[in-house]
Amino acid sequence: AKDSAEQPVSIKIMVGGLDKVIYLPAKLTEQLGYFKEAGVDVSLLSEPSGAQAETVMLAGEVDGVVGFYDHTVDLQAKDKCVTSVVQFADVPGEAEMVAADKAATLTSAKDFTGRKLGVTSPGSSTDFLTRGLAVRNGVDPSKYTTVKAGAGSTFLAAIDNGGIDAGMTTDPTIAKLTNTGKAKVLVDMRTKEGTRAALGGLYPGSSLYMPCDFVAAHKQTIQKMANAFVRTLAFINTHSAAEIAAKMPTDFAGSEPKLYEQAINDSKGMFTADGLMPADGPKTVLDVLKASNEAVKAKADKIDLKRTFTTEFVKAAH
Amino acid sequence: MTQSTPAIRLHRATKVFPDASGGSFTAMRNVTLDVAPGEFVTVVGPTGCGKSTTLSLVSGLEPASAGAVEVGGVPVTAIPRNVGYMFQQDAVLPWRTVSDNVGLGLRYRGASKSDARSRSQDWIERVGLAGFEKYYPHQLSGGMRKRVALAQTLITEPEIILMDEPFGALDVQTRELMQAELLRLWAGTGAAVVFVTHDLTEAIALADRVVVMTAAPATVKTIVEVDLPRPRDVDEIRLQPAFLRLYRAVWQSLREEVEIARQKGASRG
Amino acid sequence: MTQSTPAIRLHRATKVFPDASGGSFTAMRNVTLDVAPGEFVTVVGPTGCGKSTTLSLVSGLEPASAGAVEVGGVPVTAIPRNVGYMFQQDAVLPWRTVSDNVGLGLRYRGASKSDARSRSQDWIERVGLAGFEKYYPHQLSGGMRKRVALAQTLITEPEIILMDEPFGALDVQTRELMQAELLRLWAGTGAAVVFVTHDLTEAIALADRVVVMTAAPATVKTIVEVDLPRPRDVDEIRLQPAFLRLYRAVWQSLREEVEIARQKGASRG
Amino acid sequence: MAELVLTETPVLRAVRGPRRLRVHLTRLALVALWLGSWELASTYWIDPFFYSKPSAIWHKLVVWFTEGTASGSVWAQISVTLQEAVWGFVLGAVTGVVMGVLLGRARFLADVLAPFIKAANAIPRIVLASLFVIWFGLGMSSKVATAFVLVFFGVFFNAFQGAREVSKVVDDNARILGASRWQLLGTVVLPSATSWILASLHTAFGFALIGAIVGEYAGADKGLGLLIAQSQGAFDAPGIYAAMIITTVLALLAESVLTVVERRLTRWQPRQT
Amino acid sequence: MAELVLTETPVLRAVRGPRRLRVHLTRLALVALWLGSWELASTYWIDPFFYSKPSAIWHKLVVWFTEGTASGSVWAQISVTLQEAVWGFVLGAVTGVVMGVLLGRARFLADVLAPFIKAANAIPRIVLASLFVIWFGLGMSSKVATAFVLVFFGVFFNAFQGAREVSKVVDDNARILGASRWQLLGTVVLPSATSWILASLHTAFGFALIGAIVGEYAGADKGLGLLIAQSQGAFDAPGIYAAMIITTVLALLAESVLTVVERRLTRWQPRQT
Ligand SMILES: Nc1ncnc2c1ncn2[C@@H]1O[C@H](COP(=O)(O)OP(=O)(O)OP(=O)(O)O)[C@@H](O)[C@H]1O
Ligand SMILES: Nc1ncnc2c1ncn2[C@@H]1O[C@H](COP(=O)(O)OP(=O)(O)OP(=O)(O)O)[C@@H](O)[C@H]1O
Ligand SMILES: [Mg+2]
Ligand SMILES: [Mg+2]
Repeated sequence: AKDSAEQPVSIKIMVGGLDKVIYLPAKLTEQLGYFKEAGVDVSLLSEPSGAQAETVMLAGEVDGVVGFYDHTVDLQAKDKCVTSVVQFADVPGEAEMVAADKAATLTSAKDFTGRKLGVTSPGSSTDFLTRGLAVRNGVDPSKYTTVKAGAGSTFLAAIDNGGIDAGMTTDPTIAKLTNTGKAKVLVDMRTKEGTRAALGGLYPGSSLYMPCDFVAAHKQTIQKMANAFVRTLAFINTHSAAEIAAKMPTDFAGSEPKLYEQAINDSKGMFTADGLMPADGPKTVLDVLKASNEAVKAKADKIDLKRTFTTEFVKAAH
Repeated sequence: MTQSTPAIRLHRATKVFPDASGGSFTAMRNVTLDVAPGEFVTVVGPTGCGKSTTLSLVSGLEPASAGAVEVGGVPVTAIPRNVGYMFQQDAVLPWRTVSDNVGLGLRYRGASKSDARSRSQDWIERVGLAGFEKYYPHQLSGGMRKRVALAQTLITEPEIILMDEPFGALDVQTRELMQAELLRLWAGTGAAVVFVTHDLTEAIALADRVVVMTAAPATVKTIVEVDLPRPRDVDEIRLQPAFLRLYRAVWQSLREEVEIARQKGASRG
Repeated sequence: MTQSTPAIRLHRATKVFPDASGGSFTAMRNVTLDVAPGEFVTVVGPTGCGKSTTLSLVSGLEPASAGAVEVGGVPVTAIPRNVGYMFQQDAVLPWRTVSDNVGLGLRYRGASKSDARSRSQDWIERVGLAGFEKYYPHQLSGGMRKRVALAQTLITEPEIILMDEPFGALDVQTRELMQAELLRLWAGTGAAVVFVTHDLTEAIALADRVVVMTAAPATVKTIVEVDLPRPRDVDEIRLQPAFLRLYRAVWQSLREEVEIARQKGASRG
Repeated sequence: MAELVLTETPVLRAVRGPRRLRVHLTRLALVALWLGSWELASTYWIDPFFYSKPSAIWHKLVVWFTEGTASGSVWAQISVTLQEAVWGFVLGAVTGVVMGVLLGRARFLADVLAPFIKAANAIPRIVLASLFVIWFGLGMSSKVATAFVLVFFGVFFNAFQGAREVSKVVDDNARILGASRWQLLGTVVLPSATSWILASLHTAFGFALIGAIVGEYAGADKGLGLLIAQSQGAFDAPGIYAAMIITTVLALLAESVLTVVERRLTRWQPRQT
Repeated sequence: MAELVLTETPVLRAVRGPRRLRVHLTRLALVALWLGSWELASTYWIDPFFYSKPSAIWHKLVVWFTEGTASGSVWAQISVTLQEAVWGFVLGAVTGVVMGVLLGRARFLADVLAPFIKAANAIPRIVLASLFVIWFGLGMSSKVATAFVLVFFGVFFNAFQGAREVSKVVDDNARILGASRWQLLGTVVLPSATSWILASLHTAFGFALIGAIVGEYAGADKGLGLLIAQSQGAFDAPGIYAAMIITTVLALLAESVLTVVERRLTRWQPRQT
C-alpha cells in the first residue's frame, strides 16, 4: 500500500519482558501518554523470551517487538527480514557477574574455560554476548558449560548456591547482586566505555524492530510511533531516575522501590538520546555473532547490515 | 417361522473356557436340545455343571466354541430380539430406582416415560414391591432385588424367556406366588421358557419337560416329560402321586450325577 | 464368660434406615433374641423383612439405631472377635484365587503361607472344589462361589457363625452334603449359629430353635423349639411325623406374615 | 497413626454436627500454624526476598484489590484468566468424556488410536503453549487451547478406563433388555463411569487454570499469568505468591461447585460412613 | 460411526492374529498420511519456518544422534531428562498412591486435608518450577520436584477415589475375616484400587517428562528441555519438533513397560472381549 492510501492502524508490540529496565521506554511511553498524543493506537504485550516474541511477530500476531538489535542480524541469516526502527540503547546494558567466592580465580573472560556460565536462555542475546566475550578472549565456547539460569530470582539463586560460576544479566539483578555482595561485576556492558573495552565497539541492545514489509507498508503510522518513542528517550535523558520511576506502575518496583530506582539510575546511561543507531554498532554485532552464532557464521558474507535497521523515522522525528 | 421350527435349538453345542493355568476347561460338551415355541423347559443339574453357561449361549452373550445354537431358526451371532434373560447374579442397574429399573426395557424399546412408568407400576405391584418404587437397589434386600429383576425381564414380554434360579432367594410363599404369576404370564403368550433351578419341586411343577444335566462338562443326561395337566396349582400338584413318581425319577438321575461330580472333584484335587 | 451369658443377645434392637424420599424406614423393631453358646438358631421370614439386617447388627457392621446388641456379654461397637459371617451376596475377593480366598482368614490371623495353603486345601476338598484351587471367582459358577465363601467362613472356626442363605444356590444333594458338613463342624466346636434360610425343611432339620420373623419391620413372631434328637441325618429326619408337625407350624406362622407383607405392600402402593 | 481412623465404626448421623466443627477447627489451626511459622521464619531466619512473608503478601493483595495492578484492575485480570480456564475446562472435559467413553467401548478404534493419544499426552505442554500462540494467535483461543490440552488427557484416560470397568453383568443385562448402542452409553456406561469422570474433574479445573496461566506466560496483555511474570521480573515475591493465592481461591471455588454436582450425580450410591 | 464396534460380539482367540495386524496397519497408514500431508503442506503452502517439515526434523534427528547437540551428545541429554522424569515419577506415584489410599480410608484426615490438597493442585506448576530452582538449586532435584508435583496429584486423586470405591460387601467380608487395618489396605483396598491407580499412571509418566522439561526450562545445563529452549532461541523449528519426538518416544517406551505391569496386576479380571 502506498503511503497516501495507508489506513491508520493499531499497532501491537510484544515486549520481551515489559518489566525489564532495559525495555523501560516501551511502558514509559504509554505511561506518559505519548502514543495517544502522537495519534497512534499502541498496545503492549509481554513475553519473557525474546526469540519467542519474534516468532510471534513473524507469524503476524504482533507488529513489532521490543528486544535486542542482534536478533535482526540473526534473523536475516535465517532469511527473515526484520529492521530496527528505533534504537533505545547503544550498549547491551548487560554485565557478566561473577560469584563473590569465585572472583579471585575468575578475573576475566580468559578464565572462562571449564566454568559454568549462566545465560537467560540458550540462543538469547546474553548467550551471544557470552560467546562473543569468550571468543574475543581466546576461549572456545565449547570449553565452558552454558547454563540456562533465567533472570531475576532464579539467577540470584543460581549464583547463590553455586549453580553457576558467573553469568550474564541485567539490572535490577545486577544491582541486587552487588548490593548484597554476592557477586561482582566482571565485564560491564552497561556503559559505552565498558562495552567498547569488552567487545571492541558499541553493541546496540534494546530496540524496537518490525518486519521489513510491514515497515514499508505503514510508514505514516510508524513515523507517529517513532515520534512518541523519541520523545520518551528525551524524557529519560532529562529526568532523574526517581522521576522516571514515579511515572512507572508501582508494581514494576516490586517490594523494593529503592532498588528499582537504583536500577534505573544505573541503566539510564545506556539509552540513546535520539533513537539513532550508533555508527559502528551493527558491525560489532555482526562480528560477535560471527563468532557465536552458527547461522550467522554460515552466511556472514551475505548479510546486508543496512537492511537490519533504519534511521529514517527517528531522523524525521527530530 | 413354521410351527415345526424350534424356538431354541442347541445342536452339539460346546463351550470351552480358558482355564486358570493357561489350559482350557470344557464347561459344556455336545449339548443337544430343542425347545418348541410355547414350551416350558426346566433345567436341573449339579452345581457348577454348566447350566448358566448354556443360557448364556442361547442369549448370544457368549459364543459357542463348537456346535450350533439357533433361536427362531436363525444361528445366534448377537443377542436375538425378544429374548429375556434373568441372570443368576444381581444385574439390576444400581443407579436406577426400582421404578426406573423395571421400566428400562420399555424405555429402550421407545416407550414414553409416562407409559413406562404406569406399566412398570403394574409390575411392581405384581412382584409385591409397591411402596419401594423410589428405592435404589442397594436399599433393597436380596429377595427384593431378585423380584425387581423378575419384573424387569417379564415386562418386555419376551418370546424366549431364560431364567437362572430366579426364585432361589425368596421365601416359600412368595416363591409360589411368583411361580403362579410366571405361569399365568407364560400361558397367555406362548413364549418358550428355559428355567434353571435347584428346587426339584419347582422344576417339575412348572415344566413340560425337565432336563437333567450331567456334571461338568454338561451334557443332557435325561429328559423327563412332565405329563401333568395344565393349568396347574403349584401348591396342590406336589401331593399327587404322578408328581412324586416324577420327583423320584429326577432325584435319582441327579443324585448319580452329583456323586460323579464329587468323585471327579476329588480325583482332580 | 459364665455359662449363663448368652453368646448373642439382642434386646429391643431396632434399625432405622434413611428412606428413598428423605424419610426413614424401620427395618427391625424391638427384636429381642438370645442365642446360647453352642445353640443353632435358624431364622425364617418373608423376603425383605429384615433378616439380613439382623445379622449385620450382630456382626457389628451396622450399628443399631436403638436397643442393645451384645456378643459374649459385651455390647457390640466394632466387629467382635471370632465372628464368622457368610453374606447373602457374593463377597469373596475377586482378585484372589479360590485357594487364597479360602485361606484368607488364616493369613489375617498370622498363619504362614504354607500352613494356610494346606489347611485351605482341606476345606476346598470338603466343599467339593478340588481342582479349582487356581480359579478366580469370575471363573466359577454361582454355586461354586457360595461354597468358596462357606469354606472361607468356616476355616477360621468362629465361635459365632452368622449365615445368610448359604445353600440357596446349591442343588439338593450338594446342599445336603454341605448341611451335614456344617452340622459336623458345629457339633465339635460348640459355636453359636444364626442361620437365615427360606428352605423350611433346612430350617427345621438344622435348628435347635426356628425363629419366625414378621414382615417388615421385623420382630420375632414365634419361636419354634425343635426337639428332634441329635445327631440328625438331614435326609431321613424329614420323613418323621415330629418333623412334619414342626414344618406345618412354621409354615402356618410364616404364611400369615407373607399375607400381611403383601397387603402392606399393596396398601403402600 | 492414631489419626488414621479407618472407617470401621460407621458414624451415626447425629455425630455429624460436632465432627464438622472439629474438621473446620483443625483446618483453621493448620492454616494458622503454617502462616505463623512462615511469618516468623521470614522475619528472623530466611530471606523474604526469595520466600516473601504472609504480611507482605496480604499487603500486596490489599493493594491489588484497592488500587489495581500495573495492567489495570485486578478483577479484569481474574476475569480474563477465569474465562480462559472455564472455556478450556468445559471443552477439555466434554471432549475427554466423549472420546474416553467412545474409545472405551470401541476396541478397534481404541487399539488404533491409543498410542497416538498416549504420545500426545507426553508432548511438553509448555512448548505447545508457545506453538499455540503461533497457530491460534495471541487472543483468548491460544490460552483456551493450552488449558484444553492440560484438561483433556486426565479426563480422557479416566473416562476411558471408567467405560471399561462397567460391571459385565449389568452391561449384559441392559443389552438383553434391548438397549441400543447409544442407550447403553447413556444408561449404563456413563452412570457407571461417573465416579471415574468426577475424580478426574477434581484435578481438571486446577489444570485448566495452570493452562490459562502458562498460556498467558507465552504472551498476553492481561491475566494472572502476566501478573506472575511481571512480579517475577520485578523481584516481587509477594506479588508471585499473591497471584498464586488468587489462583488457588478460584480453584477452590470451582471445586465447591463440582462437589455439589457430584453429590447430585452419585445420589444412588450407598452413603459412605 | 461404522467404526464404533461396541463390544457386542465377543471375539474368539483365533481372530486375534489378523485383528492385531489390522490394528498395526491402520496405525501405520495414519502416521504415513499425517507425515505425508505435513511434508506436502510445508513444502507448498505453509511456512516451514514456523511449522517445520518432517524431512527437516528427520535430518535434525540424524544430526543429533550422529554428531551430537550443542550441549553434548544427545544421549546425555536424554539420560538426564529421563533420570529426572523417572525419579519424579517414582516418588510422585508412590507418594500419591500411599497418601491417596490412606486418606481415602481415613475420613477425618481426608476432610481436614482435602481443601489443602485441592488448593495445592491449583498452584500453577510453571511458577513452582522457577521457585524450585530457587529452593533446590539448578541441579537435578529441582526438576525432580517439578516432575513430582505434576505426577503426584493425578495419582493421588485416583488412588483416593479408588480407595473409596471398594465394594462394601468385599470390604466387610475381609474385616469379618479378621483383617487388620494394614491387611485390609494390602489385600482389599489396594487390589481394588488397582485399575484406578493404573489409569492415573498412564498419564503420569507423560506428566513426569513434562515436569522434567519444564524444570529444565526454568534453569539447567543439560537435558531435552534445554534442547527445546535452545532450538526456540535459534528459531530452529526442526529442533523443537525433534526434541518433542524424542520425548514422545520415551513416553511410549515407559507406557509399554506399564502395560506389562498392568497385565500382571489385573490377571484376575475377566478378559475383556
Ligand atoms: N470365564 C470362565 N473361565 C473358566 N471357567 C469358567 C468360566 N465361566 C464358567 N466356568 C466354569 O464352567 C463351569 C460351569 O459354570 P456355570 O456357571 O455354567 O455352572 P452352573 O451350572 O450355572 O452352576 P450353578 O448351579 O452353581 O450356578 C464351572 O465349572 C466354571 O468353573
Ligand atoms: N441401606 C438401606 N436403606 C434403606 N432401606 C434398607 C437398607 N437396607 C435394607 N433396607 C430395607 O430393610 C428391609 C429389610 O432388608 P433385609 O436385607 O434385612 O431383608 P431380608 O429379610 O434379608 O430379606 P431377603 O430374604 O430378601 O434377603 C428391606 O425392606 C429393605 O428395603
Ligand atoms: Mg449358574
Ligand atoms: Mg437378606
